[in-house]
Amino acid sequence: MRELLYRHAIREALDEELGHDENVVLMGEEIAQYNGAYKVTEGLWDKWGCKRVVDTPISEAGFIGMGIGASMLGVRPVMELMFWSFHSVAFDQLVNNAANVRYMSGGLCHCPIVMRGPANGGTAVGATHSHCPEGLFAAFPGLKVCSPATPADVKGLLKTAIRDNDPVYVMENTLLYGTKGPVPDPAEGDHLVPLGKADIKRVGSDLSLIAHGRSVLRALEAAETLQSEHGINCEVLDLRSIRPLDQQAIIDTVMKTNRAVIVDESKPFCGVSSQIATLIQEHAFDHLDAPVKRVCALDAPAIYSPHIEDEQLPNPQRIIDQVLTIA
Amino acid sequence: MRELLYRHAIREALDEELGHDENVVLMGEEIAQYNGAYKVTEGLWDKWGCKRVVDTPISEAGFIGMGIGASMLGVRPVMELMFWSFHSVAFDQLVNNAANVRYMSGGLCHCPIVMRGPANGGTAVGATHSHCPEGLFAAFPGLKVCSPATPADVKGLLKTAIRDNDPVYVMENTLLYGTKGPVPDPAEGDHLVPLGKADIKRVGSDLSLIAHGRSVLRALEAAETLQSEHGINCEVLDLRSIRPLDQQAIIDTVMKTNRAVIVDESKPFCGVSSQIATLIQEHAFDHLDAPVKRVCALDAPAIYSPHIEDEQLPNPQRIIDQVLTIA
Amino acid sequence: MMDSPDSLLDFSQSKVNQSLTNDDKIQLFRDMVRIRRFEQTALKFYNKGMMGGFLHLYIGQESVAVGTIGLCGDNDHVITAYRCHGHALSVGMEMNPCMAELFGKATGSAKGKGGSMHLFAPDKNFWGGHGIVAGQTPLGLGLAYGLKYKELEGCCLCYLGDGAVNQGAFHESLNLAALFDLPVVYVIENNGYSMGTSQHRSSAYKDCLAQRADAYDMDWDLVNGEDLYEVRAKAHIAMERARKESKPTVLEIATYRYYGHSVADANAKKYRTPEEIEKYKTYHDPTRLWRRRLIEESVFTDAEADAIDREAKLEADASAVFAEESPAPTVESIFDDVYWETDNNTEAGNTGRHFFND
Amino acid sequence: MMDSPDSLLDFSQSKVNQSLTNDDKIQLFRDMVRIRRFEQTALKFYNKGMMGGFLHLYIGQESVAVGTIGLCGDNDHVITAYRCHGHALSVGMEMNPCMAELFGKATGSAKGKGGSMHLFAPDKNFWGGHGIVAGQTPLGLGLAYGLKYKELEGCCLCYLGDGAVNQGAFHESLNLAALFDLPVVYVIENNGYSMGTSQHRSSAYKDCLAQRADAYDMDWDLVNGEDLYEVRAKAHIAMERARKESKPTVLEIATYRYYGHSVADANAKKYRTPEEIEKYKTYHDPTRLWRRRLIEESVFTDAEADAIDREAKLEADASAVFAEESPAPTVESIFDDVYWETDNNTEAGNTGRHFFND
Ligand SMILES: Cc1ncc(C[n+]2csc(CCOP(=O)(O)OP(=O)(O)O)c2C)c(N)n1
Ligand SMILES: Cc1ncc(C[n+]2csc(CCOP(=O)(O)OP(=O)(O)O)c2C)c(N)n1
Ligand SMILES: [Mg+2]
Ligand SMILES: [Mg+2]
Repeated sequence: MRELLYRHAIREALDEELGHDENVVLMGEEIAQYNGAYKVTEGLWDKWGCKRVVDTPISEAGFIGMGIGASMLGVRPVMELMFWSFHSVAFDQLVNNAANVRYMSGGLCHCPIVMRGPANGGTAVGATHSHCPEGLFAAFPGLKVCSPATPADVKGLLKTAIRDNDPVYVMENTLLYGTKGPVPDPAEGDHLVPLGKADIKRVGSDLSLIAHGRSVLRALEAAETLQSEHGINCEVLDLRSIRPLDQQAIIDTVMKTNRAVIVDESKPFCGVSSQIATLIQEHAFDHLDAPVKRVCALDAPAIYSPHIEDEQLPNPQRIIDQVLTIA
Repeated sequence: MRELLYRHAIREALDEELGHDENVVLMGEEIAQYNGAYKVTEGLWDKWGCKRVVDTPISEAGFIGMGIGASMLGVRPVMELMFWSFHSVAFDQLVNNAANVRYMSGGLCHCPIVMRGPANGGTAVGATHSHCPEGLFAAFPGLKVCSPATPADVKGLLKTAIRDNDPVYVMENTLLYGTKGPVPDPAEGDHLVPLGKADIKRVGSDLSLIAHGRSVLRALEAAETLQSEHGINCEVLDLRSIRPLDQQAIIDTVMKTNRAVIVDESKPFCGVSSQIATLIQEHAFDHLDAPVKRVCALDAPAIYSPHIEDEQLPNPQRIIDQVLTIA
Repeated sequence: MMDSPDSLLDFSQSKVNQSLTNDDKIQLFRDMVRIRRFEQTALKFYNKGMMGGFLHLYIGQESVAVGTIGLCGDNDHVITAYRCHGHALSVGMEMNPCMAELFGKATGSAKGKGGSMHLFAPDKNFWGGHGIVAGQTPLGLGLAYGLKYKELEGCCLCYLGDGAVNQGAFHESLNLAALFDLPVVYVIENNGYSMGTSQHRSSAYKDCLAQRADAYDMDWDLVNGEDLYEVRAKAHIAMERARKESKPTVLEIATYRYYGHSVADANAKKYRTPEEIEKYKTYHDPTRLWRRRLIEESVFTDAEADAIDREAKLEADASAVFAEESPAPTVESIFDDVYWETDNNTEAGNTGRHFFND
Repeated sequence: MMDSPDSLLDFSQSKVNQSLTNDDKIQLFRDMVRIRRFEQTALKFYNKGMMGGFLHLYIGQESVAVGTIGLCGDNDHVITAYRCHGHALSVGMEMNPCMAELFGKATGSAKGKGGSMHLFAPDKNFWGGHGIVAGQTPLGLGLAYGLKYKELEGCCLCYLGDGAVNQGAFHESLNLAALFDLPVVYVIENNGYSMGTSQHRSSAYKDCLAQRADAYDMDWDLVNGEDLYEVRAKAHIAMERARKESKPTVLEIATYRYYGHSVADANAKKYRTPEEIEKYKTYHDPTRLWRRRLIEESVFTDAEADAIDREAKLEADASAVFAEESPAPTVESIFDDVYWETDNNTEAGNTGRHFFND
């Protein structure tokens, strides 16, 4: 299969959906003339013009709310947050208007909007720019959240998100933009990955590593070392989508391995990891041979120093250490 | 002991702290001349005047950020959010500036600020006005969060919060404002309740109900019925403070009863309940005779209809039903 | 808040008013009266404990919704804040679903999910009813964006209060509206107070609040809300600017509310003097003034006006009966209307877990 | 962005400039040159991969920080956005802790926790360095609030970019500043671009951005940033207004940055023509113009100016050596500086669990 960069897989998804539906419009800061702060939208303004690819001022509350309003009229905006971290200035629009307008109207309004952008640490941009808010948003019924780890998944999930009739928040990762992977050829038909379907990225028998986003790659790395150095054969389950969540896949892998470590780059307190751990202990209680363990960001604001930043994140060594406490 | 209304216990705390430290200043919408939307601050503007008790425009991001800035200079603002739900328009100030400024400055700045107001459902004000964001904020290291259930606790925790040198977010409850309870007389000395100390509100042996805020009262109600109708003797642990968290008290009660149900008015996905469940299964794994169960808000935006709103919340019947699944 | 001299201009001669037939004028009266009667009935049942939460009454401000929304065509859209009954009725919503919504019943316009602050009728181009102050202002922008995107000649009327102008989202919206040339008309319904706070205690301004548009090189105007002709004349100009030139406007309409901020407002008579309230009711009431005007113009008689009023009252009473007799929503319905995909039972709606209790 | 004619007024004769001694004038030159040399060195090491994240260079804008902060007294405070090196050095921070912070070292001003966007020196009344666009604007307001609360005669200088004016928090701050009469001076450093977006593509405005203050009945002024005398003269007026009358001001200072938005800005030479950049460097560079002016005024000679420049370069080089040789923070230190109470090992800091790994 042809290989694409993660960023180009996103671009291809956007390009295809711009072609697929004339109501799809991209908006965000620097996405048009500048080609995107991370070059994700490169060339799309040239190709699709000012109506379909729109630069906005630095007014996230304003333009995201604008997108939500437009979506109620049938436009299908795909909004870029240059960093998902900037959700904080648009939070009301993100968690009240997008999440609740369908409900508060008794189902009369709908809000087919996508918000996307990178949400990750690891690039030494400090506490305000390194938020991983997947759990924050998935906590709001009405919203959907996904966090793709590979080029194929990001393309397929993003396309699905754009066609979904609910608000979907797609969390990418600046450190993944430059990674490569196989992506099905468009000639073979639309590549769509459903929301709510996890994916076993490595089959194993001894312990389940459950992760999403870039943590999947780090879990895979850790799994290889655990196999070769400790003879522990880990299964790696990539959640891909946080809400809807493939709970069955989680329970299945734990029933098989009887041990789970959750790898989650967000903070531990009330993070996605805590939700998964809760579900596992609830639905696979009798199958657990050890407590569910977690490897999250070290519980402090994101440090800048590039010398130790990676130590704050769930890196392979930290995963291995945690696995060894229960395997 | 004398009895006070919850709202008057808050007022007494504010009044005492205004007297205790000339840097304490109250700010918020309608708190001064109007006496507070919920009459919590009644009489304080009359007594302390315009300098110490300040009405603000409807600009939560602006005035909360202003409070944070002032706190860096040594003012000790106690900011009222008329509803905690309005956090959404001030989120950046709340989770970036207040939570991170100490960290990003390497400990050079500090931010002795209190944000307080009601955070609850149950009053038929709909999805945008019924958020329970304790877990949302406790997820951010740098912040402290508490959620007092009784007049004595709210007074003692609020006073402690005002004297604490970190940002503390105090989540009250409009449905508790009118409840009464014993509060120590100021003549007996400062009534301070430490952050990070849970409180056993009912001693029991069969199962632990772990709750905070108004859910404590509902858990107590359920416990009485469980005792009288089912012979199940529940212990009720009131967390009081969400971060710092009295983890030891949680583990202790579970080690004693071997069964836990968490009662939490916030949404289930990544809520405080999921964090507590995760901690219990991790630290009391061998002591659990059944999975930890949760009773949270039914997982949809808060419904308006006063006819069924209480069904969406963790009411005693829902608690009892859940307890009976594992006891 | 109003303390305006009699208008120097006679807006009855504006083109948009000249074209009004007598029937049209009577209909405008009926529209205002229906709002008032609807709300008086609502108030009665709120006080009987039949509703939850808040009830923000629009009484005194009727000319704003009626005057502006009366100018709407097929491609014009409306969105407002929580004080939304007037707008809901003006766009043509029936009293029954509105009243039932206030009662929290399954027959309500939002099935009892939204309540008084969240009346919606997208089929009538009405997009709510929103509870977060100024939270609707970017949504209104988006409706205008949608119109422009779809190349429809229309506009969006987006209402907000005098207190709401101090929310950042509103300013971001103004900049975007002007920068993108969007067909939105922001209508500041200036009733002089945000809860208990008078305009001068909440806003810094030079001459008026609409002037904030100046900074964005945007048109704006001040309107005397007691005069329905003036409201229509000036709103028409702004709406035509939006429709024809795709340019935004801020209109500030001076008006007044008779009741407290919401019915729960315990201080309604403390931060405003009884004289102030009385003065407005007596000299500036837009419904009363319109009625007097139509009688002067011999459009209808006193008796005919009374009949319209009675009819409105009966309609409101009937809506309360309808609401009272309607069933409450079921507990199961709590999980409806969260996701389009689960509501419509699609493959997406059936993939993965969407709700997380137990 | 600048395309200003020569000033018609000679601001060298303003009182605040007349009182400058030759040494003062030379110090201002040194301050500007030190910023430039510091950043050139930083750029070199950034390109060598010695730093993480962003590096937002201030080169071209030095007159703004130096001209305004040079007027600060004991009770004047400073806060700015992420493009903060110029302000940090202007308030008197040493190059060593600044450079070490950029290198992410434990000897950095924020112990390597903040990085380039987050230089802080509260002991010098400098409150950062903030990364969220306009997020610092309410904080600046709060510093002014604190001054007023403590009845100190001072002001807060709060800087923001031309793109930042479109954030709602800034507008809320303007209203509050005017409403509460707070001694804050908002300085819009208008370098013509927010990342790759020119002013006219991001902002709707009439004559200029500072004019937005008008809506709040607040004073404002436009300043030609190439002329240090003008910057000082106009900033002085605003600062005195704050100190003496407790009134806010918005100053918009026209300036320019030579480099990209940050060093990572791949398009720095696409959205601006090379001619535009060259023109500014040649004709409008504030440091070069100041140097020429001081030579004209016989304050110093070319050779003396060169010596100052050399000295600054040496100082910057030395700071890089210091930074390079400094230790990185330890992993354990990640948990310091989160809570005052845990840092200070108080009873509160020891009650309950504060951190939640494992
Ligand atoms: C962000 C936010 N802050 C505060 C409130 C509480 N609140 C509701 S209405 C209101 C006053 C608004 O006044 P105004 O904008 O003048 O509108 P009016 O009520 O007069 O129609 C306040 C403070 C809210 N709903 N949302
Ligand atoms: C809320 C928010 N949105 C977006 C960004 C990303 N960003 C950082 S700087 C910048 C441009 C700001 O331009 P301007 O205000 O003119 O300041 P300058 O960089 O020119 O000094 C953007 C879009 C951010 N940091 N915060
Ligand atoms: Mg008002
Ligand atoms: Mg700029």
